[in-house]
Amino acid sequence: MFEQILMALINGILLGGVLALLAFGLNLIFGVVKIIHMAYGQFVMLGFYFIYTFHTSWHIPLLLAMALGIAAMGLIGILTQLLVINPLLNAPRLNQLLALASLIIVVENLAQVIWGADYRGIPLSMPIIQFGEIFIRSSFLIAFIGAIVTLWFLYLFLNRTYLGLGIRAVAQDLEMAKGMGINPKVIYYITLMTGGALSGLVAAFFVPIYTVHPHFGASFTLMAFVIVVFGGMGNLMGGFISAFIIGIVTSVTAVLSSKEVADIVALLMFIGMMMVRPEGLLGTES
Amino acid sequence: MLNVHDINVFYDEFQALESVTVKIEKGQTVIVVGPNGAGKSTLLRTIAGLQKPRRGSIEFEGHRIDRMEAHQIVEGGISLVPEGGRVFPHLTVMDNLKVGSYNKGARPIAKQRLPQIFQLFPVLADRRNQRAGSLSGGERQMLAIARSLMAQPRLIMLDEPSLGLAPLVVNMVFEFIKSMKQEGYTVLLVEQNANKALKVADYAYLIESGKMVFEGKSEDFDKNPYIKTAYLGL
Amino acid sequence: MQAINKYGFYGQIILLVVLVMLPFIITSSYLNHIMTLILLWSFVATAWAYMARFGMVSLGHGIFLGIGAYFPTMMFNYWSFTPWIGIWVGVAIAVATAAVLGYACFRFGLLGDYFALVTLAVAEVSALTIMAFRETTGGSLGYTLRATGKISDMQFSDKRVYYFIALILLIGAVYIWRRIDRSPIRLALTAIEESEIAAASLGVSVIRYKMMITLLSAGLTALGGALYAQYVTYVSPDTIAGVGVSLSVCFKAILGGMFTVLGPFVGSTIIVALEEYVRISMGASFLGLSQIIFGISLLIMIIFLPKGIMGSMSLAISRKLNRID
Amino acid sequence: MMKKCLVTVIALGLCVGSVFGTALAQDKEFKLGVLFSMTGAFAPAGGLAGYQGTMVAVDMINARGGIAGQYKVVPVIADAQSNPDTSIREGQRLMTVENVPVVLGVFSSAIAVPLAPMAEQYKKIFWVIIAISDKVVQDRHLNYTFRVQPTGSQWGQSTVTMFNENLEKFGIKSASEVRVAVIYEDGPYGSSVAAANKEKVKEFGMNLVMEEAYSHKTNDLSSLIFKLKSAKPDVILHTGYFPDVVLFFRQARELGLKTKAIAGHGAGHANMPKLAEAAGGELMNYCFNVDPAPAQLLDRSKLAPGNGDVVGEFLKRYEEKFKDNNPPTHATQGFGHTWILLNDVLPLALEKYGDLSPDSIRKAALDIEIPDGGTPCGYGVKFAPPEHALSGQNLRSYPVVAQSVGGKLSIAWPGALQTAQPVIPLPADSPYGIK
Repeated sequence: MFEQILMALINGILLGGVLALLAFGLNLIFGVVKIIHMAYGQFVMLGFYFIYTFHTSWHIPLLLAMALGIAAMGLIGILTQLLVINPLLNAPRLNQLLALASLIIVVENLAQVIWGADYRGIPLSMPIIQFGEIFIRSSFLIAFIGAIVTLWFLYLFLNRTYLGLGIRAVAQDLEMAKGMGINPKVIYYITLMTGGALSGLVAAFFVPIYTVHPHFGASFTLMAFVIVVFGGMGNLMGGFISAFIIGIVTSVTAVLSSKEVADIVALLMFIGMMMVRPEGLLGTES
Repeated sequence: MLNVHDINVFYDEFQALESVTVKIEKGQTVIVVGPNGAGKSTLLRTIAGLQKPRRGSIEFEGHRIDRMEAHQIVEGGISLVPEGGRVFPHLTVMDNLKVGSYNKGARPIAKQRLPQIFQLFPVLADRRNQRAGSLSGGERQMLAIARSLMAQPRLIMLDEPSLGLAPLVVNMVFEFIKSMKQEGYTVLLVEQNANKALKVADYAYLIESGKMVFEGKSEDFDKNPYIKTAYLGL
Repeated sequence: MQAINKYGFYGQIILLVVLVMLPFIITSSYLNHIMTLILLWSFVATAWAYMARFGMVSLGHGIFLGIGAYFPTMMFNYWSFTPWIGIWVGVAIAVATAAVLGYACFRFGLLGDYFALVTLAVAEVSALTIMAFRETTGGSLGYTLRATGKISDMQFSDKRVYYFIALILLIGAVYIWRRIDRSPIRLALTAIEESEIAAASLGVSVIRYKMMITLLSAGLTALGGALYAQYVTYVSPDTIAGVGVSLSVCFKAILGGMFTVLGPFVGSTIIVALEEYVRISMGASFLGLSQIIFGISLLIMIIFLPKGIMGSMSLAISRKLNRID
Repeated sequence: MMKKCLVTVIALGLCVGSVFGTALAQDKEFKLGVLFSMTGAFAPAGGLAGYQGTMVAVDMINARGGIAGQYKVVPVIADAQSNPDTSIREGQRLMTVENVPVVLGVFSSAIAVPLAPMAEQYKKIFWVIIAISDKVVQDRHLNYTFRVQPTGSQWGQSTVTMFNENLEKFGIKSASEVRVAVIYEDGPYGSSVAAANKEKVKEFGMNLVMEEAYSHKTNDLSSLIFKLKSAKPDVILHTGYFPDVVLFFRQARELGLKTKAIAGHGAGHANMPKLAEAAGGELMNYCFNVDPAPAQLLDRSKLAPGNGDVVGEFLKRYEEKFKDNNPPTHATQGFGHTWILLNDVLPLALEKYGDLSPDSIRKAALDIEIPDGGTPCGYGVKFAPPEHALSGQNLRSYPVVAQSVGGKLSIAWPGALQTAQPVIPLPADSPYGIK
């Protein structure tokens, strides 16, 4: 039993890395554009398909295919801003949310039209890392390292560039940011592009873990939300920490009971946090 | 330099400004006084492009700006110091100043500008790595002014800079406004504190319920009996 | 304004007559089925809008639908407990759940986005709970009601009975809406929506009024879910609990216009009819295309009719009338 | 208000119009309702493949001049969208508005279960050709529902029986020494198979060390694998759809799961080539799977004369139409089970009862007897009569246990059809083999 829990603990930390990656893009979009991007999981699915197509059909080396996939998702992010979010910038929040929810229907079925209903995967044999009886999943370990590196790059981007500064300013006070000469539309495009590219990055890390199909994304969005809001909307560090909390809690609970109960526990933690501290773990009251 | 001509501004169905006209010459300090809710802030917001007029025109240095976006107007050389020293509370003092220099014209010289600003506001230099939210009201007002100076404006607009500040700090602020005039800035100042504001102004407007009811040199204001009793408390 | 009311009154009478006659004119059981679904979802969407129009946007009504649908169904299958009573047990449990959830949310002052997000999480919890108790609930692929065909088990040989039950419920929901409009609850809730603190300082019991409307909305939603289950005789976490169905209820109410009493009905009619129409007309000629068109239609409607169909229409009509006056 | 009424009427009108517009039929046509999940979660799991197989059968019958050379088959296609709610609407539409005598198809048991009573109500034939859960027919005494393929319990029983017959390969003598774990997706399909697994395990006195269900939509199975690791089973009996199966294989490898045999039960495990393509071939190596044999694996010489050619033509047409030379078993089921209806049952109804009404078809279906090897699926046909506990079930169908070794499938059970001895335990070159 002890060994099981220990393994679950390690697993949870690694899972936290994957979840943290998932949450970054969402967090950015949430914090800056103030839009709940319901179709984020579907974007990850699209990114996965892009990488699959570049690698399998066009025979581009995998790492290059991943880079291209990330770029393509950045483009999709820009298109989303142009076609869906721009016309809704001044609409009620609920309408924005539902518009992105209807985007789910469009994207999932578009994927089916383009790639068909089949499951697609890139067979990758990841090395097995073993310490005695403890196995560490290399696919998750890579994602874990990826999450930390991505966080570092995002931190640099947001804190060392004018564009990053603009993003943070718009996130805090849209009107004042405009008054400072920041064009919010440009910031929104950049944010959606970055968010899209991050979804492509998640897809790249998912390649050794999953197979993709048109309904692949649905199961990821809600957990990503829970992490973002739990950690404090728009607070990247908060999201990062909460990803690990949620990862460990779900992983250990799943071993003790079942996956569903683990998810329920995570959601109840989230609900509890909202009641007691709606601004989230590291969020600041506005 | 700035020519606001006959503008009407609405918030939904509510009319905030009616047929307002304001002129500012280069190098002047112009004030707009009036009671709370008269439309003073709306006037500044409209010039800054945060609000669109339904009628009328705004020209700055010969160019129509009333259809421009706010960020283009900043690039054009107009900078707004918002009411209550509205700074970005979660950014550091340093980052707040950097945001000020966000527009393309200001970015290249931001590095040289910073020491000058710190010289003007030594307190900001001390607190440069502190979150702006942790500053006192006066310091925030300083930061807001400093931030708009970073934008390399030719016209600087201040919205109630003395609001809610201790008397001593208020004096400092007005001293500073005076010095800006000497540095060659054109200033548009909106104030409830008409007494002090008139002392630094070249020309003044009185706005009531969205309409300009009186305009003239500062001396004219001092002489007007209605203004004397209603606004100057004499 | 009077002109609108007059038109509205006659329009509603005509609408009611049409709705009562419809199942006798159209005998296709498929179309009757669609019409019954429209009425059931209209009822649920109307109940949802009770809360939403006062700023309490719940994305978690799936939990009430699920409770209403699963409890009577399971009680009937396991204990042969008649749904005639079982439904009310389901409604009671849903109301109790709403009381706990609502009190927690309102006590802690959850508003706007936070309220929406918490309720969204609640919807997911409801679907996960059904899956976690898969031994009794049938898990993720659903659960079928035992067929007996007895009226005492709420199973009718003529399925149109459910059409009329749904119609009566919808009329009831519209009537309650009107009653709320004429009662002090409306004023209180409007004041609360404007400013919770101001309302509280005027002596309005914020939590009490919010709770009243929440319990009402949850109870009626559960009733709708219960009838849906009895009618379709099949329940699954995807069709009657969880995030998807919660959002689809919002869709219907918002597209129709959640601030007008007939908005949810119009929205449900259009969404269900559109869904059937695109699916049947496209058929299998181009797989997935019908869904894409359905999704894009929703997107376009949300973008161009932000106040919903009824909302935008009444706005247009009142503008026109004002011009004539 | 008037406008609103108008909108409603138009919306409904469009709906009605489109329905009746397509409903105009001509003489000497046979309308066949085809209902599959061609989009949504079940589409990739086999819904789409089943549909494609069915369409090949329809094309082939029409190329031969139609049913009994007289009636052209006109398929009326509906998409169940992997959603029981939608499929109930579509089933109702096909049976009442389109008024087809036969609705054929359905991949998921979750859809077949609620549709069967509906067919009973409208007195239309419901020809189930992929869904395998026992619950579709068991104890329901349905008159109008027929199912050609074996039941889920047959799936579940066959693997356990095979392992019981090969105990010596585990190096043990008594069944009670075998440690068995049963894991399954929690729908009617998975639970049907798992129930039969457990029943047989108990019957043979094997040691059931673990059982657990999960949602087929899950995105993480690591906790299940941790539990498996501590249960240390010799045999893992797995029933799942596709993504969860791939996830299981990949995660089990990375988490160092070791066992002696892994057996899948159709659906996700059915499509070995695709599994190998998506997850890597070595993961699937030596795995067992239960299913009716896919067409390309059938020993055509054992089929009744002429049937071999039908199978050959199916494979050729399938490749031409869908660019796939290795159709999954669901395509074979879709084809074969449709073929039995169009080529055997309907002509008999016409010949013996004079028309193609649902009642004539029903009588013909109950009359029909095809011996083993008489259909393109390999097995024969004899439907259980209404008084039977499994009324409407084809009592002559059976699945086989196949093993994939180095990408080649061979039949390991039943003994009569065996093409190779099963390889047990997993050799050291399997990622799950004990070294």
